[in-house]
Amino acid sequence: MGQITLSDIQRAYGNVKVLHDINLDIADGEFVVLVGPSGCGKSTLLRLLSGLDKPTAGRIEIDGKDVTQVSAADRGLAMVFQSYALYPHMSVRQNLAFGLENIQMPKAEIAERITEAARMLEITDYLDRRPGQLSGGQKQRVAIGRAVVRNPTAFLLDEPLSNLDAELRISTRAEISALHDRLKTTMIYVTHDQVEAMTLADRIVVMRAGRIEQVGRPLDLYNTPANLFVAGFIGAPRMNLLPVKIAEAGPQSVRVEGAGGLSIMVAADGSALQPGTDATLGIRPHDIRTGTGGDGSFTATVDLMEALGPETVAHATTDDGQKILAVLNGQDTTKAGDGISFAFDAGRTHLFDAEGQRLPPPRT
Amino acid sequence: MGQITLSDIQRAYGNVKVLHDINLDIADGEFVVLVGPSGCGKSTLLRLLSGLDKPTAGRIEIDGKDVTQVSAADRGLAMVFQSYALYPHMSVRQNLAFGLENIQMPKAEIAERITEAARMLEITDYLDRRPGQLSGGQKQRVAIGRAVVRNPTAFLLDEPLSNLDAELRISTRAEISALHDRLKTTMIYVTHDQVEAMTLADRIVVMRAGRIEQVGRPLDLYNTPANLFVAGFIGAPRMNLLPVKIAEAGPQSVRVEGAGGLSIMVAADGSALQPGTDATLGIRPHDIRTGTGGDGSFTATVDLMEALGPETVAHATTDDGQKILAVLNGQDTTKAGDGISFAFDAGRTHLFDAEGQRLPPPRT
Amino acid sequence: MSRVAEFLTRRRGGSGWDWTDIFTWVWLIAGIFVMFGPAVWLVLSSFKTPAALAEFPPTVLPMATEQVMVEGYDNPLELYSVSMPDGSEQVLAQVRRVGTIAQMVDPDAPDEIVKVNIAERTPQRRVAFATENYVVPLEQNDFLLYLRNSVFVTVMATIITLLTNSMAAFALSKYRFRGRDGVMLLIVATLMVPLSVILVPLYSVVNAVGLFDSLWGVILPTVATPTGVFLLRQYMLTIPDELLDAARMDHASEWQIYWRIILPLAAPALAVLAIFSIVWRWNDFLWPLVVLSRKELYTLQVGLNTYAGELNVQWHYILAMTVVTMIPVVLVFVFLQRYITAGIAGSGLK
Amino acid sequence: GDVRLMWYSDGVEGEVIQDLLNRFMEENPDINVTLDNVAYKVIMEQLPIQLESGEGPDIARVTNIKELANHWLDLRPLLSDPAYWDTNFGDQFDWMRPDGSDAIPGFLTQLTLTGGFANQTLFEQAGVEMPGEGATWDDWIAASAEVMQSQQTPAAFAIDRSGHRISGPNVSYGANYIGPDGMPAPVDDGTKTFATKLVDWTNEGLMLKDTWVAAAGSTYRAAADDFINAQIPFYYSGSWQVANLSSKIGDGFDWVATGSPCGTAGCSGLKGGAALVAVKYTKNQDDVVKVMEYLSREDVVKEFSERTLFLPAHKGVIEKGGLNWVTEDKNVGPALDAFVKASSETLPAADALPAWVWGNAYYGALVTRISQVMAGEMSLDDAWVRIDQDIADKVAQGN
Amino acid sequence: MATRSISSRIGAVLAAPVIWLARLLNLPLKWWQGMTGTGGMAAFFLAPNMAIFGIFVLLPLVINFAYSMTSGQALFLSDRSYVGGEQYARLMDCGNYLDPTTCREDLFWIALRNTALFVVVQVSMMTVVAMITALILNREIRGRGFWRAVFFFPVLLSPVVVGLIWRWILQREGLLNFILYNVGLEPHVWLTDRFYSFVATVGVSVWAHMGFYTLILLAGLQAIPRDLYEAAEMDGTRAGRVFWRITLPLLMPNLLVVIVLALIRAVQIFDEAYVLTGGGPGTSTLYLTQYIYEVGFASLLRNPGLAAAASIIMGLILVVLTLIQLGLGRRNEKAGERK
Ligand SMILES: Nc1ncnc2c1ncn2[C@@H]1O[C@H](COP(=O)(O)OP(=O)(O)OP(=O)(O)O)[C@@H](O)[C@H]1O
Ligand SMILES: Nc1ncnc2c1ncn2[C@@H]1O[C@H](COP(=O)(O)OP(=O)(O)OP(=O)(O)O)[C@@H](O)[C@H]1O
Ligand SMILES: [Mg+2]
Ligand SMILES: [Mg+2]
Repeated sequence: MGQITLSDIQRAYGNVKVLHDINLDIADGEFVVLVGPSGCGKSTLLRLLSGLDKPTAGRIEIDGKDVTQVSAADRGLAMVFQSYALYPHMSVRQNLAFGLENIQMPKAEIAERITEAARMLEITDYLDRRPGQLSGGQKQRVAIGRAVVRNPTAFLLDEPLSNLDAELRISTRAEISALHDRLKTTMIYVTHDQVEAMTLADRIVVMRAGRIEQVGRPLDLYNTPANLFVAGFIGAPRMNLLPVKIAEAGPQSVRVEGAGGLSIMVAADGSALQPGTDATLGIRPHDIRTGTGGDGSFTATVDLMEALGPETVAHATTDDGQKILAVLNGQDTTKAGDGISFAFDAGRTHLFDAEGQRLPPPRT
Repeated sequence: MGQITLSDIQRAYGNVKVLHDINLDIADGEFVVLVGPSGCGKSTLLRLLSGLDKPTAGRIEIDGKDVTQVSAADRGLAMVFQSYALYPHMSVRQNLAFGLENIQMPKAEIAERITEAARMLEITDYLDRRPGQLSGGQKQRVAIGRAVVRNPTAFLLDEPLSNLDAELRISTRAEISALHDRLKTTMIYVTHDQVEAMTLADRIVVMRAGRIEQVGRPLDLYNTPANLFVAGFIGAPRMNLLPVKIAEAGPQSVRVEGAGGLSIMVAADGSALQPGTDATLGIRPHDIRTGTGGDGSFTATVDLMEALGPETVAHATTDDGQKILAVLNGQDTTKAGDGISFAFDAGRTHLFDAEGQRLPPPRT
Repeated sequence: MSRVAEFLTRRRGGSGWDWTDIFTWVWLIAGIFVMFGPAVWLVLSSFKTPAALAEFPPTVLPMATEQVMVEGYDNPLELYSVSMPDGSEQVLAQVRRVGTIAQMVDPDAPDEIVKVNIAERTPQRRVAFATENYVVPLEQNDFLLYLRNSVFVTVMATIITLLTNSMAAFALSKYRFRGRDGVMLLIVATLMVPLSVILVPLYSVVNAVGLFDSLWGVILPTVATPTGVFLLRQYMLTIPDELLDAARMDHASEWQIYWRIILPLAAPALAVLAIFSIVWRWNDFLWPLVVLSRKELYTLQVGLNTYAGELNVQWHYILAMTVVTMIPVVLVFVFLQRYITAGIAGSGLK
Repeated sequence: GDVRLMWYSDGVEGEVIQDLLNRFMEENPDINVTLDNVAYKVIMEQLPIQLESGEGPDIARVTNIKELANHWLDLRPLLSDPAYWDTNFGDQFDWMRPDGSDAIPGFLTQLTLTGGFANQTLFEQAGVEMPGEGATWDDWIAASAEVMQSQQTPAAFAIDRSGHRISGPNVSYGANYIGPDGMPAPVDDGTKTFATKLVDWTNEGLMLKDTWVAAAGSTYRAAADDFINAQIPFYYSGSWQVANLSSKIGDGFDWVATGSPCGTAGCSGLKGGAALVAVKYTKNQDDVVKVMEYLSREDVVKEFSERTLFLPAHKGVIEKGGLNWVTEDKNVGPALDAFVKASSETLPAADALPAWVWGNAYYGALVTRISQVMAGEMSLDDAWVRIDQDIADKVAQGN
Repeated sequence: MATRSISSRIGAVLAAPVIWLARLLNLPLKWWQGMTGTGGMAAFFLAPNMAIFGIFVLLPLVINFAYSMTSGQALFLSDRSYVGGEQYARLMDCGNYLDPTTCREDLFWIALRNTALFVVVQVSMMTVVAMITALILNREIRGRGFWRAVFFFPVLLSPVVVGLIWRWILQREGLLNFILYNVGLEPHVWLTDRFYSFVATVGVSVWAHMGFYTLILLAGLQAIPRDLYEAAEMDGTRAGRVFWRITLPLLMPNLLVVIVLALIRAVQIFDEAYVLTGGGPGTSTLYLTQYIYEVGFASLLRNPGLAAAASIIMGLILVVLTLIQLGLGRRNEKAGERK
């Protein structure tokens, strides 16, 4: 069981408020990913959940019981610390066993679980080393292992894969995903990796400066970000945001106009808008293609082409000085300084009002 | 100046050899990225370069001078530690100033550099905090800042962006890149992030278990990985590797056959090969498209579709049990269990012999 | 030889002798002379006879005048080297001395007595260890009994000290509770008063709780050392709180945290305190002296210190017994000091 | 039953007494005497505490017998022959019982007498005649100074740093510490005379600085080592040094005991000693009495003295003479005999001191202040004022 | 290697019963923790120490305070007469506080002055010397255990023996003069010289206790994370600056222990100095504890009341000094607390 409710949680360090009125419901067995800029309060939130820290105000419930004042040891959660926090005087094996010994698990079962976790995290060879003798990634895997061997009500994972190489990260991610499928344990997961967030999460919580900006399923966040912040934060490279003016606004569609003769009709409920007001048009770099003949198009000069292998990120500046990112499939041979034309479809754009809020979908 | 030569470098901890005969030449001003699986010896190599650790055997030269026995302080390099290693008793500002005060830089200039670095790393607001009051990502930025404010012969950076969120990571990456363009300082950079490696590196060094597997320009590594390890390691998701048999082998082309009637003619110099021997055919997930009608094609059953937003990763199993990854553009609606057909072009495949070495290009 | 050269030229960082290396070795060598020299001299002195101890100027090695058996004399005679009137040096044995004139014989020609002014003769001396300084006290006293008592007191006191002090230090360094600073202050403030000053009040307390003339009366008053609490607490402050957090997440009770995390990580400080406690309890003299009145309960220090009289102190015995009682603590030190090694608390963190 | 005997040693007396007790136990198999050998410090610091709380050993060898007099057991009603004790030890009972009492608390195991030692060999080498019978302090110091000149010794003489040690000479110059009311009298001319001499001698470099100047308060310092090493031709200490000198000087030089040099009023030393006393709180009076009677037997006292080279306090033993000192050193016998002889020359003012409660207050003040004068920290005149005040403070405190 | 395994085996055997006990304790303690929360645990951890401490340290101190209000020679409080602040008045009775000779208890003031001087010189010297030694022993030198033993050795000696050895070395015909004479230098009578006697008491007490503080500092030094030194090295920091800016601040909690303990021990200087100089020449090395000792215990007419009063005054001075120390240390100590 691991149904968690946060009500009006606040946390301040001295005068500095780092969490403001956090409200969040996490269903039993749900996989929730917390994302947000560095320093926005993700780790702090996790510490409050774990019981290591107490909120300055608000209530935390687990499975309907108020646990706000319950100590960490009694909440029955497991945590992977961003700083690892391995016991430096114990071998890897002892690090893994410690939590199990504390709940008087039989020796044989402990050994079994450790073997299993070690296999899964590829640390079997290091079981008898001390943390001081491990590389950064190895330590991180031990830290994950320490949580995994337990059978907690919920997992709290703070950037658990940040120091792993791509391959290991993918396989570990898969293991965590499999673990979740198998155990159906609630997981709360902090990450900076978009791919992890997108692939693992049942729901993603986007935070900024101690507040929750949006909560939703990964593709919903990607496809319909609620505001400019989420739009910019979810999706890499970040969405292009073009300043536009409302030209016409109706309940079914809105037409916006921008620099360089740009004029686009977007399907959205613009009934609350006044023509002539400012707005922002968002287009994801992946939704821009080279060539002409889309709902919108423009020419630009390439500043930089970043070849990633399967795709190439084009950094360009439009003729009226707007910086544009576009992701082009394959390896493009355009060079910096070349002219290039881009096109995009109106259906892939996102429109935000002057306050940065996404326009509601067209009325039906 | 920062021309670095490593000759026959070895390093052992007790009986455990973690670096075997490393030979590497790094040109002045070059941006070299070290990649490799967790625990392969990247941090160790960086420590040897820095002078904090001494090799058990071999020679390190900087600008032609043998510095193998020169202490770290006298090598004039700057390093970002994987563990941050911030001075816990100093404020962020003092952390940044410390190295500069050591070289008796005038106060005004120190202040200026700190302001500049803080702006670039977005830590201006935290300059008067102690490390203990910072979040993980903030700490990491301070660690970067500490190296950046100096004017070293070369930078050594150990996973400097691992704890940053996507947006900040991109901007910091861009800053590092700009810094490199401006200062033309040699940079040696460890990362697990493929995008970082591909976009930043002049050359990438791929390491495995204490050895260098391949050194080359990013796209060369991506397009012509020298062996199976590099092929699997560079590029995310990892390349699909299909077991095949050599059917015909000539100096211009090689025909291989695999399960399910697969038969592909690959342009390569197969003159050293015997028909009938084992080989491996590699196809990157990005080079597989849905549909039929390529040089090769097969049908498969979808196990899992991972929607990343701009693209979708399809995990599938071919009819003869081979696991296949394919990256499909956009958001695909195929569901797990559905059948799907894939196609690919022979020109985008990679052929490796029984020893895992890439076949040489066709003779001309 | 090359090993020695390598040993002597080994430096930090590996390249060149910098001033710190030179300073280090100067300091260490000076340490040998200044710190160790007097101690070595003490050991050597413990083998001197009372007369040699009182001698001015002192000799470094214990010396005794050489003796020979000379035909015709019942007792061995002492040998002197004598500068003869003709300017030559000769070794003669002294038969007797009357005033400033010594009567001497040539050991090879025992019949002829030579009269020598005592200013002309210097004793022939050689190194001789007065082992009786050790043998006599050890035979006279119930050495084994005292040893047993001392060991009991030292071991019990040290265990209790380590346990109670580390518990208190844990609470004072890792918990925030009201009055924490007050308790800390109280503890440090009581470091102030020397035992000799509160001897009588302490005696009345010990008497009142019925511990007079019992080894526990020696042990208990010493174990709550403010020093230990203070020392451990300050060290524990350097242990990162994250490790405690991790243990709490691992379902560890506070006791387990103390026991399995804090204690091992505070090992260097515990070793220091253990060394101190052992040295102190082992060498305690004044307090056991006051509390213990029956010989069966004497500790070594009390038992072996009977050589300090009112008007005379038999230093030769005291020195010898100092050396004897020192041996076990030196061994303990050598055993425990290796725990004062690199603190590892930070290596579990990122 | 069990009898516990607390004992400290300056030399071999611990072994000797153990021997004697072993013999006693053979004779009395039902009595088990345990000898608790302790440091002198125990006697001084622990025993008083124990006694005040009504505990302690059954018998103890003590030096601060007068202060603790209330704790001693009166043996008089228990002894089979109190008269024997009165005759032989009677002179010193006042030293160990409250003023005005007629109790018999115990007896002196050792009588001590302050007195001088001279390095005969040094005198001979210098060709200086040793002052004879009736020589004054001035004579002795003058002669020693001559030796010092000729033999290049660092100083001419030394006196132990102790108020007790200079009290004999003070009395020789007419001092009397005890006022008519039995309370301390102000420092008188006798004391001043000798103290002034001492200060002068120190300033002139005749008296060894290392003992008096180089310490503060009432710290005890003996100069025996300097005498042993022939650094000073003349040394004023006491009879208890005989065994010590004998063992450490060995054949180094010849030395003699000179008795106390004379002052204007006489040639007095000061008596003292350690007593064996029974403790009031004993639960085993009968056996204690048996032990005490045994140890005070004439033959036992004699043997004890002969073997320890201590002066006996037993009148019978002294008067019979003929003590057979157990030593090979030819200097010892004459020295001890000299002390025995000198013990009859003490002046009444000196003899009154051991039984006087305020003696120690006087001694302490003297040594503290005089050495301050020697160190140049105050003038003699200031010192007299301070001494009187120090003593007055003690008296005020003690009542 | 072999010795290590043997010694660790001995350690294991010794530890076994304790470990067993610790296990046994866990269950009831868990229950207690459940009942009272972590706050209750703090009480639990403090309790044993504070109980013993209260009975055997605090209580006697209180009784000692009561003593200071009484007079007479009787040892036990019940037999003594109450005099209120008279003893304090006697100590404080001074014509001019700057001139001890005008005070009724001139020796007390002299001792106080000497002690103050001694403390200042000795504590600073002790801290510096112990620090240098700890820094040196913290380096990677061969035979570290041996060197540690060398510097620790004097701590094992009783103060009386320490005083004695050094008196033999320093006295007129002592070892030092003998050596000086033999190398052709002028011998000197050290212990009858006011200045040298003072220096000798300082030097000898530093000699005797240095190992103690060195060990504390050594443990503290070893606890400073290595990576900080590496970072400093990468920052091109000179050795001196590493010490001032990294080592010293991070060592602060332990340095505080050293300074406070050294201070307290310096104020309590007694045995070594007593045996070495006996407080002389004159009263130039007469320190407070010797004064208290003589007044209260050594002289045959003791005055425990006055001694108690003097000790209370001494304690008060120490408390004030320590408070200042702790106050100063507090700021830096926070810095040492690693997050
Ligand atoms: N002190 C040590 N003793 C023994 N082995 C060690 C020690 N330090 C590191 N190693 C081992 O050396 C190998 C290389 O470590 P290194 O830190 O260089 O890896 P890395 O490539 O930086 O890995 P990561 O990406 O996880 O940081 C690892 O397998 C590690 O376990
Ligand atoms: N002890 C403290 N005192 C003051 N501020 C603090 C303290 N600890 C954290 N903070 C601040 O609280 C904010 C939230 O910190 P938190 O560690 O939760 O961030 P985060 O979201 O986990 O960031 P990151 O992704 O960088 O780890 C940060 O701005 C940090 O500087
Ligand atoms: Mg965080
Ligand atoms: Mg690494």
